[in-house]
Amino acid sequence: MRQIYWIISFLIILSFIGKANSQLLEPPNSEDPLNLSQYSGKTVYIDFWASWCIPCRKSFPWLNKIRTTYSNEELVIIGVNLDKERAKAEAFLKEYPAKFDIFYDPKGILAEKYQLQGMPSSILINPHGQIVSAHSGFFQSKVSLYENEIQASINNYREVIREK
Amino acid sequence: MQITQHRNYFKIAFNAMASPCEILLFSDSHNLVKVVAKIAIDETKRFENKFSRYLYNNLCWQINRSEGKKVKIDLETFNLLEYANNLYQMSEKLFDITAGVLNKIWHFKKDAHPPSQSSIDELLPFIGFHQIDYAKKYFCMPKGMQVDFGGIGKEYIVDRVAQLITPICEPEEVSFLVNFGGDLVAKNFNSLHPAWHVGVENIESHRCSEKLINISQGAVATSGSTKRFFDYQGQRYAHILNPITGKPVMGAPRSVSVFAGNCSLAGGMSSLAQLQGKNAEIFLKNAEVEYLCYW
Amino acid sequence: MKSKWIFGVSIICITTFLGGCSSLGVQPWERDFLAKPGMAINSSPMDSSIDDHIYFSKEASSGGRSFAGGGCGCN
Amino acid sequence: MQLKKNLNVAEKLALATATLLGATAQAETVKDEWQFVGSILTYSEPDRVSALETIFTADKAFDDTAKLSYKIVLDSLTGASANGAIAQDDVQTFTRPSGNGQYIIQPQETPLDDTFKDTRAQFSVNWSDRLTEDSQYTIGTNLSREYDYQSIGISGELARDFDRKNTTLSIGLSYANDSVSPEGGRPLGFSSMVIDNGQFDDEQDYRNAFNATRISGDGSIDTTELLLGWTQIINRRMIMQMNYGYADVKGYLTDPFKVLSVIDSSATAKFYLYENRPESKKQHSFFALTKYHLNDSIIDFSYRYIDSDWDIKSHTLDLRWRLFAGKNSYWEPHVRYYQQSAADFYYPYFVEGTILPEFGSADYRIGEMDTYTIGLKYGFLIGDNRTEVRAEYYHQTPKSSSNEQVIITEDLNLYPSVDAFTLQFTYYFD
Repeated sequence: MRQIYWIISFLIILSFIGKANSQLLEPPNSEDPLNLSQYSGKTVYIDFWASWCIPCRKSFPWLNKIRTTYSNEELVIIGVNLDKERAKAEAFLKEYPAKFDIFYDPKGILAEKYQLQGMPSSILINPHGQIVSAHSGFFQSKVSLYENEIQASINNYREVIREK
Repeated sequence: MQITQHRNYFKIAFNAMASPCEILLFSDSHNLVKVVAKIAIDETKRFENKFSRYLYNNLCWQINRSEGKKVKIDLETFNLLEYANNLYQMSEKLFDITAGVLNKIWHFKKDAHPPSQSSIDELLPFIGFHQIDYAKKYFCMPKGMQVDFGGIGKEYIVDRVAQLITPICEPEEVSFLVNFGGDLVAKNFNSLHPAWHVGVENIESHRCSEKLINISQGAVATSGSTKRFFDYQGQRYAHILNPITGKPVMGAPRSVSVFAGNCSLAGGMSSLAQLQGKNAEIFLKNAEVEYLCYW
Repeated sequence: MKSKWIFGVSIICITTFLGGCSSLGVQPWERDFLAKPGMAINSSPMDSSIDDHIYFSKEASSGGRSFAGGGCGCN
Repeated sequence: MQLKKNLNVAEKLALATATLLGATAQAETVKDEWQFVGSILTYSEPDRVSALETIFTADKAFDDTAKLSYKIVLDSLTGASANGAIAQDDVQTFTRPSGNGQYIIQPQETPLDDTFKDTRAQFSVNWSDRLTEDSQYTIGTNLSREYDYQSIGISGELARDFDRKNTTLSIGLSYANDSVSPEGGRPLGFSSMVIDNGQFDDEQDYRNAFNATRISGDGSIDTTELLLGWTQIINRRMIMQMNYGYADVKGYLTDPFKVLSVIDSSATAKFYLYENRPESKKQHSFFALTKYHLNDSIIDFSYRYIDSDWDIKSHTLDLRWRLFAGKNSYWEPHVRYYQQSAADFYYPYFVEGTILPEFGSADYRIGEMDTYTIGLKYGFLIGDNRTEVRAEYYHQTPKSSSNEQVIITEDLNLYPSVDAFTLQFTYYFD
């Protein structure tokens, strides 16, 4: 009985701390540092990464593959780097070269704006500029989901244009 | 790359995929034409860099030098292989992207002559799409074999380019024609636009003539031996090779042009028809496709 | 009586945390230091298992450690 | 027939081209990844035990989130270990635990049982996977076997992340069953050691007397443990963990190889009793760890408090400081201090004629003691593979016990200190 009391009080106190913290995020920033409006008509895939993030190493080859599967007109890939020191990001890129554009966000302004929940994170924006999906983490088992979402965004746009 | 303005259309011309490539646009906006040109050239070069047999260390190079080892492939390659496999099955093994090794011994130029049967027999074991083991993530084929995406690649890229520029042209009602060395796709987005006049090349006793066709919507692809052939002992040996015998398909039409909804379909049908030899026209009639056939 | 002692210690620690809790934690993209292998809670599991075995055979109390957590926070 | 087939060609091909041009992406199969760590260690206490231990672990990752871990431990132990009796001015003779033969201890020497020779093989498998987006489980089983001891156990753990993984709470349960089957059987608690000083008629007579001090069957120990953990990220450079653990151990907890000297008022050992421990032990533990990342180093500091109903309280302080020397190597000095109080049934000896307590043991390891460890580890790369070399020195100082009933004036070194050296080499590879 004494033990049970122990466990309960322990968990209650701890979960309270968890809650208190989740309100730390500042309200989203409405600026557009990536100038996304220039990509109207294209699907934009934003990948947030950092040199210290191990799953990011797995996502890069896949991003490169996706880059060569679609044309620049269909799909724009932007890798947003969140390293505080640019040199670390550059060292990473030497080892894991990127075939897509890299945007450096050392202060995490974009990370804050999109309220990332994990690393890496991705955001898919359709040709009309709407966020159609967001993923936290990179999972090999979900690659087909990521690819289907990109393909769907591209296909939907083709059809919309055709119907007009 | 060259952009020229004509009376009521723009013409973009460049060279890629070993062919003169052109895109004609009914447009009065030079800016739109420039955007289209960039898209088309980027995409064509991307594809060429990835699949050309003549480039060092690209995907095709890796595949052809894999010597029996597994090579990692991507989705686009897998889809092209699936498509090639479809053609292989439908043609009962006559359409085969591994047949390219025969070009080592068959040289289709004037005054050439057929290679010996023994040299053909030596190569036959290295032909046959069924020997390829591939899946979504890998490709593996026996040492000594080669694949050539050239037989499907040009039509595919014509379709891709048309697909990519449609979202730009369609809202502006800019009808266009994408023509890469005779494989073409036309799209009409304004009923007032006239059809494009396209000349289909034909050779009659060393004299060049063109038959003009009108096209405003759809695709045309031509396959034939109008240039690549030789005569030997009264026989015409044309460059359509039968991968089962290792010899040219005899009695095939000099050229077959097929009209279809997309260029890959047109190209596939004309290639399959050529492989039927003298039955080409029967094949096309039975398939109920629109075609032009020169013997 | 004994457990009161433990309870006291944990209460002190917990209240210490609660006092400063407004600034506890980091954003997912701020884990550059935390992601290092050396910052893992048990960064040398091989060493700890060996040590546990040695001290288990030489001393009267053992255990209390183990469990993972923290680290890169990736995936 | 032919006609129909050809008719289909264009249609079939149209379908194939539609697939080609409107290609939908397909799933990629995941490649599996293995990671291995091998470690070899020598342990030696001068004049006492020496051990050689090898550990090999193999981890295989599946689908990014799941992991299967195997661990194999092989160790061989030889040498002598204190049997609990006190040193004497005269030669002492002890019967070996198996009953087969004797060993002789010289005057003024701490009685060591030199029959220790054991090989242990341990195998464990753990499987962990993500349960939901922010929770994870681990289940595992553990098997250990040596000549006279075997153990089988299962464990499970559930961890849940809160607040963008800044807080992790976990709960773990484990159960193990051990069985003790010493050669020659288990001694009856507080029975007197039978020593053949020529008083037996024959071997059978001795055996009968010896067997009378034995209880039948194997000893069995059931251990149930609960562990609650809280891991908290404090800031970009600091992480903390706190654990509470409860262990309930039941069964044969006596050490079948340990005895107590029964001495007279002149401190002369008259005979020896096999020790006798309670059949149950309950232990609470509290563990707190903090790691702090300085600019070029990481400090790892932990404190552990353990309290049990045997009255053994212990405090452990452990400090490791990993100093990075360049990109791929580091030095890691290590200091550990450990202090424990004695079990309430710890007696360095019994006095002849006094009433025996319910339980008693002279095993110095449950007596009061201070210990410290100093060590140094160097981590570097061999090729692309992480490698570590570690050397540690361990010193144990047992303290005098309040259960001493006779003041021993002679310098018999009742509480000898123990030194141990370890050298370890660890290699990480894929």
